[in-house]
Amino acid sequence: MKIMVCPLNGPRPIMEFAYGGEVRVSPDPDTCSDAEWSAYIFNRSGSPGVKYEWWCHIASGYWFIALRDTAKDLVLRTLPADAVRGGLPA
Amino acid sequence: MTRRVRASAPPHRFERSPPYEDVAVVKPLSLKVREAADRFGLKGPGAPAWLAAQGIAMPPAPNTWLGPGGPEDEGLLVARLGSSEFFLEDGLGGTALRDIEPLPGAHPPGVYPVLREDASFLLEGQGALDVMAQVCNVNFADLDLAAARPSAARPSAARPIVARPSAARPLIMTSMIGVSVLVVPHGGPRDVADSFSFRIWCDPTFGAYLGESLRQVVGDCGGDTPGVSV
Amino acid sequence: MMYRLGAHPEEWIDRSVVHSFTFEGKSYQGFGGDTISSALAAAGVPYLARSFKYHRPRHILSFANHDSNTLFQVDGVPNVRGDVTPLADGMSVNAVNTLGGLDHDRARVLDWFSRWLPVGFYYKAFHSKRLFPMWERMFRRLTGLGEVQLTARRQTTPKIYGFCDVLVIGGGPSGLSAALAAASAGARVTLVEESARLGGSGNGIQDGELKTTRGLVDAVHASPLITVRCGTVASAYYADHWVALVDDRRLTKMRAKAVVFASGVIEQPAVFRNNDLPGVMLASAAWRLTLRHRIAPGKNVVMVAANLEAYRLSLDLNAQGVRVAAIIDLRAAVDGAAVNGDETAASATARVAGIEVLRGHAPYEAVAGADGAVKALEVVALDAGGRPSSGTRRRIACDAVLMSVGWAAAANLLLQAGGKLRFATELQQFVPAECPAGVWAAGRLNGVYEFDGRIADGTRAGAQAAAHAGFGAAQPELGDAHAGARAASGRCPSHPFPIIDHPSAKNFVDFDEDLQVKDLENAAQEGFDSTELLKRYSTVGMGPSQGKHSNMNALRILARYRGLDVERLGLTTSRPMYHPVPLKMLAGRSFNAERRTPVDAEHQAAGAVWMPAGNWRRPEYYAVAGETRSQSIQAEVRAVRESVGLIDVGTLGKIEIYGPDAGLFLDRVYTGRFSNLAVGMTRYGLMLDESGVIIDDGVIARLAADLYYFTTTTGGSATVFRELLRLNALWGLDCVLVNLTGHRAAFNFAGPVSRELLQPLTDVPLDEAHFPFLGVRSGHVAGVDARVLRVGFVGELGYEIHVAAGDAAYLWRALCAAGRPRHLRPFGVEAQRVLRLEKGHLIVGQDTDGLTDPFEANAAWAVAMQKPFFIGQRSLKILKVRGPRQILVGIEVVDAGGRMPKECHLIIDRGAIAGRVTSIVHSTTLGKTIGLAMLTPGLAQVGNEIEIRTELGVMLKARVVPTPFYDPKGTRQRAAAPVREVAAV
Amino acid sequence: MFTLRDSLRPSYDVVIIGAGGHGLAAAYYLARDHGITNVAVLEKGYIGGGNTGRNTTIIRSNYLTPEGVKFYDESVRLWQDLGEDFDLNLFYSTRGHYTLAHTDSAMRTMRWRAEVNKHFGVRSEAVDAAFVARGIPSIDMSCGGHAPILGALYHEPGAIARHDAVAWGYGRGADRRGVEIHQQTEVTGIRVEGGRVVGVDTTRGSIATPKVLCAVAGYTPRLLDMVGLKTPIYIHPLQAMVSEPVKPWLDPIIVSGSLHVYVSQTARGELVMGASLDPYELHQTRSTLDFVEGLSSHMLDMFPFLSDVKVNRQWAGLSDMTPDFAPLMGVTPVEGFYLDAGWGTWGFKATPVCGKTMSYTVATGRNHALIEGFTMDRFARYQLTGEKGAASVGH
Repeated sequence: MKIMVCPLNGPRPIMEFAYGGEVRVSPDPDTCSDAEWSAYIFNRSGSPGVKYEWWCHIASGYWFIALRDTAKDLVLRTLPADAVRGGLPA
Repeated sequence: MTRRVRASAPPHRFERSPPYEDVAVVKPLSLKVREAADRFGLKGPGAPAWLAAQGIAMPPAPNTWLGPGGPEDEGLLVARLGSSEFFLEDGLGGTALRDIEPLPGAHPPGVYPVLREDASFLLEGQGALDVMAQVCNVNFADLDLAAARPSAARPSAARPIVARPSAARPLIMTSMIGVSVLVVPHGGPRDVADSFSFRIWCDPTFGAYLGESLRQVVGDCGGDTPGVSV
Repeated sequence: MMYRLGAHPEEWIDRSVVHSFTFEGKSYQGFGGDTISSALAAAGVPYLARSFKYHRPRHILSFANHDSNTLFQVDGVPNVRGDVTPLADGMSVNAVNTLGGLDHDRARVLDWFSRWLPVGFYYKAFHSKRLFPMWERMFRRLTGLGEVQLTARRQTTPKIYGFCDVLVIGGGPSGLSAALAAASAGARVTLVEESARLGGSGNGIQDGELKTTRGLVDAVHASPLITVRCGTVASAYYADHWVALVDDRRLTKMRAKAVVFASGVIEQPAVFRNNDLPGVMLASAAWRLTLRHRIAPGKNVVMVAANLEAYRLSLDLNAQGVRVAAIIDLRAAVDGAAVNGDETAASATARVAGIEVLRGHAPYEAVAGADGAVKALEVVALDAGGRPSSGTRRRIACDAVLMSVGWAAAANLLLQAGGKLRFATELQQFVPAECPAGVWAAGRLNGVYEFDGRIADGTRAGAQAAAHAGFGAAQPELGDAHAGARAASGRCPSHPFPIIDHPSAKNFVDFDEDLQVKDLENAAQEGFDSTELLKRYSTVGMGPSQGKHSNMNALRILARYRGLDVERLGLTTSRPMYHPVPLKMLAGRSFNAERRTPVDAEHQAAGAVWMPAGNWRRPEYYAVAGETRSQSIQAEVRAVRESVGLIDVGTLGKIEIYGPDAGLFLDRVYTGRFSNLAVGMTRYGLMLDESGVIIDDGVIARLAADLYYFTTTTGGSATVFRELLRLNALWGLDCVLVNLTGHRAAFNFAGPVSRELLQPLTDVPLDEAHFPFLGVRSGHVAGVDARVLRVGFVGELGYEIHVAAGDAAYLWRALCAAGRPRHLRPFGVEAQRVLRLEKGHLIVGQDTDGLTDPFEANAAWAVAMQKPFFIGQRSLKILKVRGPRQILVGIEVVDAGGRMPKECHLIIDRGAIAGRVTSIVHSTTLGKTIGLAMLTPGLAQVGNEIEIRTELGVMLKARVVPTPFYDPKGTRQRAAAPVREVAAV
Repeated sequence: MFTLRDSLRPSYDVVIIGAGGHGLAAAYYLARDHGITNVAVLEKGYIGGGNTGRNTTIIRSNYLTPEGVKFYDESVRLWQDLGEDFDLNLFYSTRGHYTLAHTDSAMRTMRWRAEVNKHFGVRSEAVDAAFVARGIPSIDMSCGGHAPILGALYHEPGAIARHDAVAWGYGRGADRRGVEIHQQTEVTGIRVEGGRVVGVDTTRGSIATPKVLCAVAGYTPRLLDMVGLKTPIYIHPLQAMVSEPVKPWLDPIIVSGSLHVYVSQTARGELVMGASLDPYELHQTRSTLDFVEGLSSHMLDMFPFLSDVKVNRQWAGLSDMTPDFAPLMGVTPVEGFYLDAGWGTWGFKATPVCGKTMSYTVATGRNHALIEGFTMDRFARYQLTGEKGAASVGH
């Protein structure tokens, strides 16, 4: 089983975590068009790549961000959730 | 304020653990249900300051705990679950927490009490590590429990509320046969597998399931499970 | 015919222990340490099984867990491998896949028909749509191997997690030295060996090698850092060095920091006509039989050779008193590379020992005797092109033919780990080209054949693995470490093409699937000419042995057909399992987490009939002697409507949210507004996802300026709480969430007399003025800290009482006692469904589906669109324009003539689907059948007549009616409470 | 069976990307029904090497939405004649299909599906526990005591077939009609000019073509990137495993949503077993241990007597997932670029009808009536086709 390094709990088997999907930045709901909004709601970047993702360590209820290569299934790094508060990390 | 009336024991509560013994002697494998006098959690930015105000030392880092040496030493345990999240438990007969638990609604600002009605078990003795290996994917033998090695000294009434902060030890929040648990391992030295013992907490509504499942495993390993339900 | 040799100090059997067993009904005996196959071989049984397709007689081939041709039914267990399964006293052993027993197998006629059964035959025949079912019944009688016993009981095995620094797979010379090297660096090592003892090929013939190997074995056993696990198969490699180890008891899920593969090589058969006859076996099988079980392959043996091992074994057998009539060496007489010093010496010695050595010859055809076993080998000289010459053939009488023509790397797990192989032409073997981080290969798997070289290679790999795991100094990367060792040998252990064509075929490549050379050539010729396509079309390598003795030769045949080299074509993907693993080992104890509320025992005592709700169990209703199910449910309903009832609603999600921003947080996650909720009041909340679909609902209570307490649906509790935690982490508002679902119990104490019964138990004033409808109060009930919510889910005066789990049982009993004089009934989920439906309350997930929005659910009243933001708000603006596709309405069945529609029966309008019934009950309170239905907007107006179609096609009339059905004004639950408090704005 | 071709022609009328069942079926019907034979099918691996050869070969039409039921019902009709069309035995075997219900909410969904199925003439029925016990006498109705079976959706036409043979049959049929199948040929780019497709770049050179059909389940997003289209499709692995051959004892196909199991027994006597999707996005067909552990445990819940039956092999495929569990098919905003994607876990059973409808759509440039509920613009219109209810682990 994959090992994921949780910023709070350290390295754990990936079965201890829940996947929360890719970190996606919403357009401004007040100014965006219906088309922009529905694209945000439904469309995904489905191709393999290095993506910021939401992961939750279930036992501690701790949410964090993992930078993962979805082609190789390599977790490149993990960081606390506040890293994505203002959008994606630089 | 009135304390809650403990009018009846819920299904997961059983007789208390036997008195403290020197664990240098390897004990037979056993699973027991633990009782506590008081048990509650704290969350919120004000929690650390509040602990200090109560004269309770704070574990230096998340996933560490402070408390007495032995697993059966029913003293005050202070566990740090996050940057500002804590779990406190006082053993049977303990008085450290009496009347200091803040009440929801009457809580100091930034200090948020958390009701903890956990089911709690003590797994100890020869082969405890093997039992854990059958239910939990964490390598406890690899943890540095040096500080957690029980002292042979009997707890005395004069003992300070908690052990010295320098004696902080690791705790583990993990998944055990499908249930989220909090585990406080005791033991070591690293090479003496038989000297391990574990305090385990879980959501009370999973208590019957976890207790029964552990009972089967411990039973198959030739252990004793006094009072753990069928 | 095989037979037992005299005792020998190295033997693995215990002649003092005798096991009696039966095979195909006849009685036999074997020794302790025997396997099923070795015991039968020692008893001189001419053949042990029938092959999968042609039902040809088969005997031992590999004696190394690849003998999937000799699978047995043992004491009811199917597909038992006789070559490795220890014999036990009293075993009842039978052959699998025969029609009428091994000797009289009626299906053996298939062997005669086989010429008309070319590869892909089944694809080409029997495909008449009309006739296939008949053919299929026939296939299904013939197909399969062993038989499962439908009466067998479930067995559980204790799975275990394991941890080590370095895992070494393979207990031969290179594995032993790898383990020692890693341990000497301080690493904790687990050494896994498939057979019963360490030593592998080092337990060999050459005294020097044997002595050295024994030294290594002793050192390994002596090392405190090395855990030895014999009789254990490394079945599969998974991500991050997680290896499934399977022994006869259990699965160990071993997590290593580094892995050394010293899994060696698998001997490959020569392919010639009738190479599957009993008595024709791999030389290594004969070696194992002789050395471990003291069984001679025959009295008069012919060796088919292409490497030095053949000569060594021949000499050794000779020394054991087994006559080796001849060595048939596929390699030409003049072949510098192939015949180096020691081989010339070896063949010279062989000749001295009276063994005839025929170089440049090949087996042309094995000849069967009356008992079906081999009685002679016809040999032929090879021409310059390595093909059988037209010259005269010679028949050499023999009762066993041993094949020592080459090897294939046991690289399955290395490949699963992501290792890459290249084909080393000088060895005619695939060898590791690159290994992923933390993985090393050593020994013959690595292409190193010289004994000393293997030990050096193991030491290197072990040290490197230990260094990777953090023990000892990192070794200098030796690059292609084994090249040196290989070069030193200057000999090739494997023949490039040990395959001899024969006009009448029966030269088998895959023994599991009965595939001959021509089958593979035909498949390639039909266009299935890549390794993967060839495998799928011909099924080569798809049998139980997974191609361990067939893939390499199939690849050579395909390469010859395509005129490409073997490497270009490459191997098929390697998948777990290495050897098949029983379901029970993988299943283990099969834990299934179950939740129980703190009053589970009270329910049981009260006669609860359980129903599953997620991983909870809940009382569906409480059985009472002398009542039918529906009578009990009706009585429970009546108690609530007329007096008082009590239900455990503890499975609801229960969450606290603290902090200055708590109200703002709730405003964002629910459609309603909660920042303006008065302390001491509650309000219904609807939760949407971003696309505007309803995902949850609940009641939100405000306990203090900075403290709310709210519920979620039973099914949603875990996922909703987790999502709220994520949103809190994302938004970073100044609030904290606490999940109390398991730590608090909750009961609904409801009915017209609930207030008068509860008041004496509590210090909370319950009168209308102090505690209005939808209010929440903290206080004590029966002396227990409690939160009391005055809610109306069931439509009567009622109080939801939330207490600590530890106090729940006590409180439950206290409430039951208080209600007894007024005939309180505990009520279950069924009664609650009736009660809530009479009130027209929807259940998320039953009355809504995965696409239902608030407009469709008729819940727009609970949406505060003018709030600055809430999840789903933006999508609702789009959905409002799109308009509802269906609308949830109340319905009332008219003149059903006693017939009752069911939930999910369809509403039909002019022959088209116009909706479905989502909830329906017969309300004794109202004396009518009522329900909720999703209807197309055109039909949703109150008063409309609709038709419901039952599963039998009967049309039932119903009418759209307003909800609630019961007490529309809500006076019973609400009394003097402010009338629109329920509205969210 | 297949003609080997050394080189690509400079141009084709239609280029189909993906020589799996779907792509080859589309090629077959383009040639057979529409007389379009100047077609190249490009495959980066080998014929049927993707999900066509990795699925668990279940064929059924017991879906939830009218769009789904009509579509898959037509597929089942086509399936039954394929063997004779191809002159090739697909081992198409009607065995009956049980979707077990362990909760009353599951039972409601089964009834919903049954009623919708029957409305469109599909033979499905919500049956009770006694019916299940009669139909699957060997099953443990309590499922190990923790998931008692309350009933099921019984779907009589449920069938299995030899998956590889389907690709071979369509491939051979297309090949005989002049379609060129190029294996080991990977598409590296799709050339779009002025909003319309003009050509395809491959590892074996460039091709000019006005029409491209994308039929590469599991790899769809990578192709869509080449033409700049955004869709909801995301990729999760789906795993499966197979046992050693044992004498046939299980006739029907069994699916349990609560236990995450589906199982059938092949003509070779192997038990083919699957479970639910892997929990996170991954573009890799690696195997996991937790998958075989969980599946084995639940298999024994249903069939405790299989304790000693051995798992021979496990593998995985990559699934195109969509928010409403319905596919994405038909014309796209890029003229000449046609999509056959978003199959989730149901692509195999749809193979013939996809070939039929997509060949029509490619030939005429208009969406076939059967796929109008599956067009990619439905999301922008918030007009989803809610097939989720048919999911459970329904395969």
